[in-house]
Amino acid sequence: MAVTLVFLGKLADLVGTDQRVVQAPLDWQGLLDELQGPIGEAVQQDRTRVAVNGALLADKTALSAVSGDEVALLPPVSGG
Amino acid sequence: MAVTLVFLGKLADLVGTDQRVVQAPLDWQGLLDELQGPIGEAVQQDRTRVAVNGALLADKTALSAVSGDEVALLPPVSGG
Amino acid sequence: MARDVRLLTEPFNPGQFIGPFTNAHPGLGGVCTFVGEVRADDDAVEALELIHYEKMTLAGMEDLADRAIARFDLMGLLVIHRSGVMRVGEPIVLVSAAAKHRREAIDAVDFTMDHLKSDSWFWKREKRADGWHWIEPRERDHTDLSRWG
Amino acid sequence: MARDVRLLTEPFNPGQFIGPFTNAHPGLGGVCTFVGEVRADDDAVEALELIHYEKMTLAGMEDLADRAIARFDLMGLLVIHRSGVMRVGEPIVLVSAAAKHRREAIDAVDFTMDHLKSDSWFWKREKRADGWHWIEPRERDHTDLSRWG
Repeated sequence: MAVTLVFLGKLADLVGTDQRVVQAPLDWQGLLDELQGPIGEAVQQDRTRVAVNGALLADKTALSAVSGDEVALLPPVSGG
Repeated sequence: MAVTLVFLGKLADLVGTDQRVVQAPLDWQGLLDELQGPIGEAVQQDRTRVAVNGALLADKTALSAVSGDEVALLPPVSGG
Repeated sequence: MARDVRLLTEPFNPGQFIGPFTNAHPGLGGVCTFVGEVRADDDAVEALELIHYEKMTLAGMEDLADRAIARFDLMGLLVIHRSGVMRVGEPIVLVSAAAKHRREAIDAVDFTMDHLKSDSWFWKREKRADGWHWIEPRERDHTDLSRWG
Repeated sequence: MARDVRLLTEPFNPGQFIGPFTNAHPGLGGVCTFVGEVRADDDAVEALELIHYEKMTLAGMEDLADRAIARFDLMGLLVIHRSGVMRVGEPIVLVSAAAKHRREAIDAVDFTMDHLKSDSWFWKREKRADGWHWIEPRERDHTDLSRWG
């Protein structure tokens, strides 16, 4: 198994897909290595949040995803 | 013609009717002469308002009703 | 701006007014609606009666609606109030405001309800086992009104 | 306390939820309801899309409903939010609160709407002649939230 990355909102546009499967395990540095260019910059912005299996990380740089985990990259919400 | 007195809310209970026709013209003293006992006391209370033909009097003691007028005696409203 | 103010002496179904009111304002951002019913907070109350005064009550409601319209940026305002004898669960009042923005709609309903409840020409009495009892104004009503300056 | 929270991916008719919700709470004093629709403030907007995240959006709405219930004295709370593509005039959101007292019902709707609009997991984009455009958060949303401390 592997780790699934889920791109929400405009982040999906930056990568051209809303999901990508990557090698497990995955930490913050591994995520940045995976996401080069504009998406990498967007993910590093303070206002982009990260959740693992639906649970928001208080500190996204502490990311530590294992096989089977779903890692969501969440830009600022724009309301209902 | 004459002046019609209209008793609203609990004032109608005090007089046992919700309307009474009295002689025109009618001023404040004439009204008090007409309304003896508990109803007279209630009408003199600050929180009892008086309207002539649907228009509230700023000073009820300035009442000056003529033939055909409807004088309403309004206790405090109790809300919808 | 559509203003619809009604004083009803027979029971009404809020749904029959809310749907058409909403549909009458295409392009709106939001509709806020409050429906007040005869509350069952006291089993001893068998019925409630609201008395209105023909020459003043509806005119006062219309004046209140005009003040709400002047104060908030609305597309439409619907104000309906019952008079007469009502039982627990029957609607007494319906206020619905349509606006481009939700805050205007919600505040307009809040404002109109506060004034309807404490500053409109209705007198209320409750029927209990031992007969009818007049309801005095509540202090809370005046506090509510003071919120609007 | 009845809590009913739904995330819908198809169009809905507010009336179909409001009537049953009100009827489910006999003895209530009042029901406040807000319905938000896709606003027609810009003819250039052909459609609106709300994107949700399966693992977080509904759970976040349920958590918000619990906070509203903890904060206000309610008899029932109904929260419905659309996801997907919508056109002008389609309902996006419905919040309805039933309570013994009107202030609780109105405030609960106000609170829930403020948080739904600015603190729930939805991302929005608009379709114009030249394609889709993502909508950024508005400053006003944060001001709204700060009202609730």
